[in-house]
This record gives sequence, structure tokens and C-alpha cells, in this order.
Amino acid sequence: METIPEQTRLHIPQPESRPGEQPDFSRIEVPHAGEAGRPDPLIDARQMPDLSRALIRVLNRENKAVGPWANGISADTLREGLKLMLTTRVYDDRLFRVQRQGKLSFYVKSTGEEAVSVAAAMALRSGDMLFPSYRQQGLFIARGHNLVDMMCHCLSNTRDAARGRQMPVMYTWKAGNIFTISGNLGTQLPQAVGWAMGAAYKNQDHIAAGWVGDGTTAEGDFHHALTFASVYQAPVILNVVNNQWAISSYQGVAGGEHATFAERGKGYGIPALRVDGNDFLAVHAATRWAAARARKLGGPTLIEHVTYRVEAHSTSDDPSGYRPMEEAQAWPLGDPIERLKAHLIEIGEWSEEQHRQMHRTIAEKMQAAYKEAETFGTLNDGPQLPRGTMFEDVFKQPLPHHIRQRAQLEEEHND
Amino acid sequence: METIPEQTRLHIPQPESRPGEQPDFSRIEVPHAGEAGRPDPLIDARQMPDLSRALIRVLNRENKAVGPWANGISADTLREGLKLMLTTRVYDDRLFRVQRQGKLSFYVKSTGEEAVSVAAAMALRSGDMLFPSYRQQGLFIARGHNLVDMMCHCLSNTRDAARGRQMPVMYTWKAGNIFTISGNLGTQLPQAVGWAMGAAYKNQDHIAAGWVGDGTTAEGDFHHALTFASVYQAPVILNVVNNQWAISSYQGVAGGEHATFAERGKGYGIPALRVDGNDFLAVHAATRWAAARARKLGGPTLIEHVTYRVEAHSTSDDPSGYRPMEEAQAWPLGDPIERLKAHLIEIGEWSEEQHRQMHRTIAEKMQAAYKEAETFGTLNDGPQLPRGTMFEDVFKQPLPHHIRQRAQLEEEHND
Amino acid sequence: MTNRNMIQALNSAMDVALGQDPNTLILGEDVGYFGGVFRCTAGLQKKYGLHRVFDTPIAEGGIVAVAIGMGVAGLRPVVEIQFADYVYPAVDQIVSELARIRYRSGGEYFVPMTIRMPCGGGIRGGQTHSQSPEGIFTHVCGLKTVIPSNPYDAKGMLLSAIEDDDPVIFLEPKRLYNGPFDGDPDKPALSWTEHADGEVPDGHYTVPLGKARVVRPGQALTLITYGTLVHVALAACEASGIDAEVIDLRSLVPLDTDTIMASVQRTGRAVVAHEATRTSGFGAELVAQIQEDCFWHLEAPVERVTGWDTPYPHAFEWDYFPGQKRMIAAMRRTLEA
Amino acid sequence: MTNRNMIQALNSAMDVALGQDPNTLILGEDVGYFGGVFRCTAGLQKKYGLHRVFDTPIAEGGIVAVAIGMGVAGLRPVVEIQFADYVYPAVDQIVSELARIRYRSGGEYFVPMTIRMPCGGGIRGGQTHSQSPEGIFTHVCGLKTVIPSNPYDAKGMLLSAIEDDDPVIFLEPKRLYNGPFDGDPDKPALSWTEHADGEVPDGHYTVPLGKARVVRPGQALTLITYGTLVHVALAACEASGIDAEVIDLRSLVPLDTDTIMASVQRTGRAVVAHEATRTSGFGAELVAQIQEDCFWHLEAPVERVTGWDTPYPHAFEWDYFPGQKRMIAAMRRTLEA
Ligand SMILES: Cc1ncc(C[n+]2csc(CCOP(=O)(O)OP(=O)(O)O)c2C)c(N)n1
Ligand SMILES: Cc1ncc(C[n+]2csc(CCOP(=O)(O)OP(=O)(O)O)c2C)c(N)n1
Ligand SMILES: [Mg+2]
Ligand SMILES: [Mg+2]
Repeated sequence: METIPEQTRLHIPQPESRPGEQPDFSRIEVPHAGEAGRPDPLIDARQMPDLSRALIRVLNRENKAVGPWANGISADTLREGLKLMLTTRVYDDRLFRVQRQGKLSFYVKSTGEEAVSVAAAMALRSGDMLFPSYRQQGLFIARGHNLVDMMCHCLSNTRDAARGRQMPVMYTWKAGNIFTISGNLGTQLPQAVGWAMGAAYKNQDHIAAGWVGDGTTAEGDFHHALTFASVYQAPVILNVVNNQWAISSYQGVAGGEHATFAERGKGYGIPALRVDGNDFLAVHAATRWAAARARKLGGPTLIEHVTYRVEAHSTSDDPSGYRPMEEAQAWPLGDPIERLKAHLIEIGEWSEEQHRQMHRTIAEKMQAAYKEAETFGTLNDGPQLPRGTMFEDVFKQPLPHHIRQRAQLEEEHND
Repeated sequence: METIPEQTRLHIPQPESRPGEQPDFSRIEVPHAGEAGRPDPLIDARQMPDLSRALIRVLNRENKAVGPWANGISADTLREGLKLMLTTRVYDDRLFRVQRQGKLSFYVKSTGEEAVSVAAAMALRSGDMLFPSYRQQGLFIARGHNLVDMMCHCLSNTRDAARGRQMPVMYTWKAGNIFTISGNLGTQLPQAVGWAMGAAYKNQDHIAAGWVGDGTTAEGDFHHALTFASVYQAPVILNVVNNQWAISSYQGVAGGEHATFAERGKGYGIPALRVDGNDFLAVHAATRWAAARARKLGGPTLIEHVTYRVEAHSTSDDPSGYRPMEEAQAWPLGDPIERLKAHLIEIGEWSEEQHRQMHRTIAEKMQAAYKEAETFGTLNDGPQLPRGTMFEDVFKQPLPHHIRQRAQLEEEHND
Repeated sequence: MTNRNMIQALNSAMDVALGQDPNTLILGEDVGYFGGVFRCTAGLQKKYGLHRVFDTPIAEGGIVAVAIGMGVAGLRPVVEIQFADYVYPAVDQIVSELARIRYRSGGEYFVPMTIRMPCGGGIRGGQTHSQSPEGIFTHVCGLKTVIPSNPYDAKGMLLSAIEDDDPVIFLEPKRLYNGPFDGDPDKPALSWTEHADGEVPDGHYTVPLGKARVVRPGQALTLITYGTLVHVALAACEASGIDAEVIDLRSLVPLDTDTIMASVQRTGRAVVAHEATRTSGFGAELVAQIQEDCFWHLEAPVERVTGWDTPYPHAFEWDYFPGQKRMIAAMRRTLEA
Repeated sequence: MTNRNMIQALNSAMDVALGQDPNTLILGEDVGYFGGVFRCTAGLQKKYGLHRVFDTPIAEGGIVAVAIGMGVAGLRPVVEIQFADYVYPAVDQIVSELARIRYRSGGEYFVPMTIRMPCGGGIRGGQTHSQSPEGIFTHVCGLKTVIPSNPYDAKGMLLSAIEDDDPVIFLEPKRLYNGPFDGDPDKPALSWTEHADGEVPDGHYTVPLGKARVVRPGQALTLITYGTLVHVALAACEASGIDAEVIDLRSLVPLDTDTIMASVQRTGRAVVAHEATRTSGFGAELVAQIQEDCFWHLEAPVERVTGWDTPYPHAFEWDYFPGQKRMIAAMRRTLEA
């Protein structure tokens, strides 16, 4: 039997720090806001300046919006963005607590990543189709989905649009043009490309956008999305939310050690933007750029949003087992809500008092919404969906064996 | 019902020419030989000059070896390469004819692509492990596999190492460190990465090399190979043989319209070389560079070999249905055998007479080999493998149901 | 009415579908200009335009994924997988997505996709051009799985599949493309020209999914099969003189249990036959259902005639293939039990 | 001998395997520093080093592919797929490659890989954290498919799997990780502490693959099952007073037909039970084989107790789950037939 020496030639990527060690984000280069150039959205991909290693930032240290990506977004829009991000955060906090009370089986927060979804949704048109992963609840909130409906989904209750079939957070909202979220990572990205191809086929100028995490970029689906998007020049925005972690694996395990995720686009001739994902204005501007490009038949764009997963992966996870507790505080790109708030205050369009007031209003609304949601039942209590509905929607019409099985199930409960 | 306008917004890639039209390879830029620089093989990937849009060429129009990639390969080695390429071509021609006689079920030629495999095999060490696709028969020939054995495989006869289970051309040769070829495209590339990881794990300095076609790069496996190779810095060479066609689909359908296949490497921080695949010296030099890099723990390299599939995809295919007949002649990078021969003559190390003589010798050897191979049977005639062997090797030991089924099969034939 | 082989019948079905619904489109490897490696889509790109019938990158998972997106966008994609053996890279998109989208979205979203793929052996394709993976798909709720055995059914069923709002796995026994095949490779190949089921209407018609067809009424036993083996079964009856009732299932999910059970209850004996590997093949499901529904009528164990539990080996293709001998032996065992 | 839950037993098996063979290594999502989302590999990276137990990119197909390459290089990879529901992206590498490499290479190459994956429902995981895909793997020749029901078997079988020179699909019923589960979610959860099969030797031992275990001898009928349902079956016998012989298959391929058939031939009645979807599930294969081998002994149709032909719905988890009621009803039907 051979023995394997301790000193192996196999490179195993390791994060900068583990529990008990000092957080270390020195690998994250933070260029000055305004530094990255902004090419014309219809620039030939071959002429595209390399923004895949840049970091597009708009808000500078003085909380001012600077540089070519600062595109004159109105204070009203910014306030709306602030409200939607805060709503998302309060929503997350509320549902997290509900989960801890045992009323939800599971929950996933997006704390710290609210700009990624809220700003993107605001930069798109309502007819554009969205294919999120499970951490973009901000898209639903920004598109104005009813909070009660969202909560009812998480409670799998009688008002759940998914009819009790999905775990919490895997929303579906056809009226809002957001696709049913999959528990399987990555599958939705090439689907977004297909939807975009369909829109182009039908000569519509709607575009599609999809989101995956840094970890998920390793799936074959990611490659399929980029390949098909490039081949058919599909009007689609492919978003990678690099929140540094995939459960316990840091982004280097997904291949972030030797290239950025935005750089993946280069290999397919797809323009790529690497964006400060905690800078609302930067995410908004980048999404607008990509949307303009796609809508005018310029083809797909890949956007990497550099952000940080502040909380646990999900309620089933405890990150103290694999990363320093203090890492979130050490994150160099700050908090998207705090930064946008500071910007609005800086430009004289907001105040601490207004902010407190808004927070209060949102919290009250959330409280009321949750109360209402519970009247439709929880997983364990209150009104329940009829169990027989579980046999519906497997097909458009139940097949004979579904009818038989449904009857058998009812019988089990009549005993 | 909506109607879809003729003028769709969906981009469908189209080749430059179709049957009846003039072949047009103006998209293939052919830079001067010697132009591309040659960095040190251990260069940091971040510092790597971009050779993924270049075309590394050594042989110039005067048939001289020029530039930094001309690395003083001996005339003996070149003559050996010439012989092996010619052997490969004669082998292909012979087996093609055997197929047309109805003695093989199927055959795949590599005509015009002989340098890609022969030069690569010669640039590697015998302990390096190869994971080819079905069009790299040159690897087996260059590593000295017995031609009779190869033919016996194609005949599925009593001396077939695959024991009659594989179609022709899907060789297996463990003693030669070449992996059993798969009929499923792309699967072998991440396996090559895994083998390389295994070698590194065991602290050996063997490396692995895998080959896929341009069309195959679209499979998720390709992405897995690049991702894992990058993450673990595996000592592996990932070869893309861009022969312009994937059955009837030109390379643009695989995503070659908006980037080269070598460029895919960029997105993963994997150094990439784009090579004139019909230039024996260029393929050899590029492979040596990548091998040196991998062996010294510099990590993976992606090599795109720009070449042309001169013949039909396989004996089941007729290319006159989808590309101009004259396309092969219009191919701007010439023929690898002719070019190496001309170089050897140019440097005074070869002559037409020697070439004719060599051709004759090879043809005779081939003839003799085929005669010998047939003595072990063909698919329809002569000695046959016992049918019961089909139940072996499903598992290391047959399971009880295999023994039962084997008996049942024998009974069928005893009736 | 025109005499058509199965390739032409399939082509005609797609021609009709493209003609009647601008939201129908065809995509797959080599299906565009070239018309598919088996020529099933020949001429359709020329007739309907580049964007209606087009080539894809070689990435089965990607093809199904983008077709899902198209379906969600309101189109009706018809996908060709070049060989059923190459469907595995798409299994995640088929199982985790295509089959589940209607369900997991509470009925909000659905994808009316048809996935065509040539299956089965008999063309010396070896282990990677001969597989019959229907058993896997029948285990996945949310998919319909069908397999015609002749040109008439092929066209009518393909139109049904395309018009169906649920995803359909449409398997095409490639050995039947050019003619019926009775399992004897040494006999000269037959063509569909002389066969009644080669008479195919030119325009639109459908054969419903979920209806089996009794192709040979009989008294001695019930032989339940589909695809290529339908023709082997008929030949086996002829050769052996056994008066079996031969049922061509045509559709595995939905399954026409009425036709099956009525026949077995009458004959009291059943044989099920398929080309796929035996263990956990669809034959097992058939046996399980038959013994559930016909236990008191059965006078002998239900026999399975199948491919072996090995890959489909190149040199031993005809040893793997469940031909007449294997079928007759099983029928005899059933009758003698 | 130490009392261990199933997680600890699996961990101990891998600990032994890593300790005895430097060519054994473990890879998968989150298995390294963190020790796996179910903690099965906890502490192993620390004990054996970074390169022996490490995290992979999230690409199940890539994981299996590189593990194949490692196996060819002479290593013995143990792969964790985080949930069985996420194995589908790896199906091509498993079916077309892993299962076929020994065969297609004429025995030249082989890959001694074990693929572990938690399966089954009962933890409110909804349709993407509850699946039991064993039926798909049992249809693929060249794969062994096994599933333990307790800590003792889990460790012994995992060591057998790792030491086996053929690829093994190793399913772990996640509802059993922390204790036996009788199917009643309203009862307080049990732990393995009080269970005899929670006593697990510390060092090396094996439980052979292919041997079923009679967990309850009985006369009235034979109840054949595996995984979580073994415990449901025992509770169902207790609750109903039916004297069933309960067989824990442990291994589906290879299948211990001797134990099954001997029992059914004695009792004359059989029920097969699994959590997976009914149609084309492994239960169908069991029924098919039982009626083939025991036809003349059977006094009633073989009943199947299974999950329904729907995805595993989040809110209706316990309506989907084949619990004691469904099992008792089937046993009664069998007895009353
Ligand atoms: C195909 C598949 N494999 C594995 C999982 C299990 N899983 C769920 S989330 C997750 C990590 C994803 O990380 P990332 O893509 O970075 O997204 P994030 O959670 O950070 O937003 C994993 C491995 C899954 N859901 N699907
Ligand atoms: C997974 C899979 N899909 C499809 C096929 C069918 N097929 C065989 S060869 C081929 C074209 C491959 O083209 P390319 O990769 O460019 O290689 P080349 O034949 O040009 O050498 C196709 C589609 C296959 N063998 N495997
Ligand atoms: Mg992440
Ligand atoms: Mg090619």
C-alpha cells in the first residue's frame, strides 16, 4: 500500500480565515467610486473595455454619487429603493422570527444583499421576466407583490399560490412576471435565456433576467446559460450574486480564486460588469446598462454583484462553524441600506427622523400583514388546504391513477 | 393567435457558405508564423499574455520553423512524427474501406487532424494519462499501440480488448495509459481533471490530457472540467479540437461566433493557447509548454487546435448535404502531413523518394496487419467471441441474475 | 393519404404543427439546415424559416432548459435529442424542472414541450446508440411517456404530444424508421410501403395519448408490448402458432389499463415485453399492475421478455435483443404453467 | 462498541476507511472543514488532512466526473451528494460512465466509487429535499444500490461499499439519522440510544451487500421494505397485531431473492413498501419477481405501499408518506383477499 505524504501536490483552496481567526478581506480590492468607465450599452462586445475585474461603484466615501455610472436617478426613485430594501429586511427579520417560533419549516434571509434584487427590479420594466434563486425576495417586494401573499406562501397555507407544495421562500408569481423558484440550484439561468429567446422569437422587446449565487456558477447550467445566450445573442441579463459564501464553502471553492465570476463572460464574448453589490446606484446603473443593451438587440450581459451574506445560509445553518463571527463587520463594502440612506441624507433628500418613521411604518405594515396571513392558516394550525389537492397539477388533468390514489388517501383519513 | 413575423429578433448563427456556394474562410485570420510570443511556462496566469485569440504557428510559408515556439525539435523526431501521422492517415483510409465493404459497422476518420493527436502524444511522457474522444486515433498510433489490436477492436472480434462491447473507434488501452473512449461527448474531460487531481494527490508528477471537439465544448462537462481544473489547479491539458464542424453544425453553433474556444479559459484564470492545429511543430510546442507548466505545478492549460474536418463526420454522414464540397481545399491552414513533409524537405532532412518509400512501407504493414486482424474474426465472419461473455464485466463478479440470464441466452440458442 | 415511412410521418406531423401554430418551433442538434441525423426534420427549416427550426449547441441539458424558458414564454417547443442515450445530461432539467413546474407553481406555470428521441437497438449502434430509457421517465410523475410503433401512430401521436399542455417524452424506435422489423436481422429489410399503417393522412389528425391498440386479437394469452417489439410479437405469434392477443401500448404514461386488464382477465395469461434492460424496467410496473388487477384470473405467472441486465453490446446485439425466440419461449412457459 | 446514531456510524465508517487506506478520499459539497450539512464527515478533514476530505464546487456532475478520474488513477473516492434530490445533474456521469466503464473497457478499467446521498422525506424538506430515487439506479446495470435502516448496518454497509470494486449508490434515509422513526410525526422523536442497532463496533467490520435481514419473523404475510419504512413496518405490525414477517432488504442490487422468496413461499402473502413514487418504483420490480418465483404459493395479490405519483409536497408531507395506516390497510387487504 502506498502512503500519501502529508505534503500533497493537490491544491485545496482555503478561505482567508476560519472561526477564531481574524477576518481578512484584503483580497477584495476596493477601487474608488466613479473610477470604472461606462461604455455605450450598444458597444461591440469585442471593443468592450474590461469591466470584469473592475468594481463599478457610484457612491463614494462622502456618500456622493460620482462617475459615469451615476446616471441622475431621481431622489424619489432613491427613496423608493430605500423603502423597498428596508421592507425586504424587515420582512426577512419578521419571517425569521416566525420560523424560530416553529411556524415556518425553513427560512432564508437576504440581509446585506437587498440592493442586488431591489435595484435590479427597479431598473427593469414590468414586462421583463425574472428568474430568481431563493435569495432574491427583494425582486418580489420591489415589483409590489402583496406581503400577505408572500407570507401565505411561506406558511403553506390556504392562500399559498404554490398550494402547499413548496418550501418557504420558493415563491411563484405569474402576474408579477416572476418565475416559480426552484430548489435546484442553477436550473433557472438557462431557462431565463430560453425565455429571452422566446421573446426575441416573438419580436417582443421584453427581456429576461436570471440570478444565481457564486457557488452555483459551478453547475453545468451556468455554462449552458452563457453558451446559449452567446450563440443566440439572447436579450437576457445573467446575474451572479457573489456573496462570498455557498453554505460553508467560500467563493474560492466555486472558482473565485483564479478569476472573478464576471470574467466567466469573457470566454463567451459576453460583456461582463463587476459591480459593488452593496451600492444601490451601481446595481441600478449596471442593470439599466444591460437592459438597454439587451432591449436593443445588443445581446446578453453578465453582471457579478460583489456582496456579502451577512446572516446564516438559512435557518438550518450555523455559520459560526465555518467563518469568523466578526466577518460581516469586516466586510469592506458596507451595508446597502445604510449607504443609500447616507447618500440621501448627504444630498439633503432624507433625514434620520424620516428614516425612523419609515422603519416604523414598515414594521407596522409587516405586523399587520403577518397577522392577516396567519388567518389563512399555518403549517400546523388554522385553516388547511384540502389534502386531496396534492394530486392536482401533476398534469393539467389528473390521470386515472391520481384519482384512485386520491380516493385511497381520503379513505386512510376516514378510518 | 399571434403571428410570428418573418423578421425575427432571434439571432440564428449561420455558416459562411452552404452547398452550392463558394467556400469562405475569411473569418479565419492567419497571422504570420512566429508572431505569437512564448511566455515562460511557469508564468503567473494573471501575467499571461493573451494567446487565446492568437494563432500559434511555427511553420512559415517557406516551410521554415520560425519564432519563439520553434524549439529545436530534432529531425529524427520530426521524421517520426511524419511517419506516425501518415500511419494514422493510411490506417483511416484502410478501415474506411473495410467499413464500405460491410465488415465494420461504423468508422470515423481523422483526416487532416493527425497533427493534433500525434504531435501531442509525442510531446507527453508515456506515464501521462490520455482521455481522448473518438477522433484521436493518432494518440494510440503515436504511443505505439499495435495496429492489429486496434483493428481487432474495430472488428469486435475475438482479440478485441473491449470484448465486442463497443462500436469501432471506441478503443481502450490500459497498458498504453489511454482511457476507454466514450460514445457520450464531453464526459471524459472532467474525468481527465480528476485523474490529474489523483496524480497530484499521490504526489506523482504524471499529468493528464483530455480532448473534445468544438461542438462538445457546449456540454456542461466542459465547464466542470475547467472549473475543477482551476479550483484544484490540476495538472491537466484540456484540448479543444476545433475542426470547424460538429456533424452538420458549424463552429458558430457551439459558440465560436463571439469568442474563440481558447478564450473560454480566460474566464477561469486558465492560460489558453490557440494553435494552428495543422502545424505539427506548433501543436508539439504548445503541448510541451502546457506539460511543463502542469508538471511543475503551474496548473492547467486550455489549448484550442484550429483545424478542419476534411472528411465526413463518420461513415454514417454525408457532408455534401450541409457544406460546400470544395471547402476542404479552401481551408487556409493546409494539410498537416504535407506541411511537415515540406518542412523536412526544406531543411534537407527528407525527400519525395523517401516519402514515397515510407508510404509504401506503411501501406504494406497496414495490409499485413489487416490480414492478421481478420484471422481473429469480423463482426459477421470467422471466429466469434462466446456470446455468454456479454454478461461479464457488468460487475467484477456476475450477480445471480446475470448467471440466470446467461443460461437463458444459451438455451435460446440450443433450441 | 400518402404512404410514408416513420421518418416521413414524423416530418409530416411537425410540418402540420409548424403550419398551424406560429408558436410551435423545433430545436435540437443538427435539426436545422441538415434536417436531423435521421432526417426527421428535413426541409422544415427551409419551409418555415431559420428561427422556427434551428440547430442548437451540443448540450442536451441546455436545450431542454432553454426550451423550458420558451414554453414559459408561451411557445410550444419540440425538442429533438439526437439519441435517447444522450438524454442523461438533460435529466435534471427534465426531472427537477420540466416535470415539476406546473405542480410546484400551483398551476401558475406550465411547459407544453415535446421531447423526441430515437430509441432502441438493431442498427449496430452499440451501447450508446441503442438504449430504451422509458423506464426512468415513467417513474417521474409529471411526464407523459409514449412510443409509437408505426407511421400512422407516429404522426397522430406526435401531433397529440405537441398539442398537449403537459410535457411529453416521445420515443421513436429507430429500427422502425424505415420499415417494420420482425426481429430477424437476417431477413431482407421490409419497408412501410406494403404495410397498412404506412398509409398516413396528409393533414392534421391525432391519435390520443393513453389509448392502447389491440393489434392482434387472440385467446391464448395477452402479450403486452410497445415499439419495435410489437412487430416481433406479431411475427412470434405467426411463427409459433400461438393465438396471443397482442396489445401495442403506444402510451406508457398515461397507461390504458382498461384495455390491458380486460384482455388479461379474458385470457388469464400475460406476457409483457420490452427491449430495455429487465430490472426495474417498465415491464415490472406492468406485471405489478396486472397481478394487482387480475390476480384471480391469472393461470400462470406473468412473464417478462426483455433485454438483459447488461449494456447493449455491439457484437452481441442480437443476443441482447429480445427476439422471437425469447418471446415464444416465454409464451410457451406461460401456456404450459 | 459505542452507541452511535446513524450520522456517527457513517462518520465512523469513513474514519476507518480513511485510516486504513491512504487511497481513500472524501469529496463533496461542504464536506470538508464544515463536515457536511448533516455532519456526516465532521472532524475528518482535521484528522486526515485537507487533501483527504475536501469541499467541491457545486456541480454534482463535475464531482462524479472527477471522482471517476480519481478512481481510474487508483484512488477510492467516496462522494457525498448533499441531497439525493440533487443527484440528477450527475446522472449522465453515473449512468453513461461510472456504471459502464468496466464493461465497455472489457474489464481494463474500473472505478471503485461510493456515492452517498441522504434520501427520503419526513423533515419538511418539500419536493426537493425528500426524494427517493433508488428506482432509477436499480434500472441501470453496473450499479449496486443499497440503503441501510440503522446505525449498525450503515457503518458495516458503508465499509463494504467503499471496499467494493464496483460503484455503489449508498442511500441514507435522512429521517433515520438521529433515531428510528415509526411513521408517526406527532410522537416524540426517538433516539438510537435505546435501540440495539445503535450499538456500533468502533473498528472495522462489514455488513455484506446483497444480504437482506429478517427484522421480524412472522407467519401471516411477508412485508418487504427498506430504509425508513422498516421501522414503520415494525410499528404497523405492533399496532395492528398482524404477524407479518418483515424483511429489511438493505441492498436492492444485488437483491437477496433467496430470503424474499423463501419467506413468501412460506407465508403465501406479500406486501412491498417504499417511500418513492409508486409507478415504476422498485416495488414494481419486487412484485414482478415475487409473482415470477412464488406464483403458485401466492394466496393474494402482492400489495404495494408507496408514496403517491406526485412530488413530495411540503404541506402534505404526512399525506404523501406511506405511514402505518397505509401499510396496515394493505396488509389487511392482503390477508382478506
Ligand atoms: C443542484 C443542487 N445542489 C446542491 C444544493 C444544496 N444547496 C442549496 S443552497 C447551496 C449553496 C448555494 O450557494 P450560492 O450559489 O453561493 O448561493 P447563496 O446561498 O450564497 O445565495 C447548496 C449547495 C441544491 N439546492 N441544488
Ligand atoms: C452527449 C452526446 N450528445 C450527442 C451526441 C451525438 N454526436 C456524436 S458526434 C457529434 C458531434 C461532435 O462534434 P465535435 O465535438 O465538434 O467533434 P468532431 O466530431 O468534430 O470531432 C454529436 C452531436 C453524442 N455522441 N453525445
Ligand atoms: Mg453565495
Ligand atoms: Mg468538431
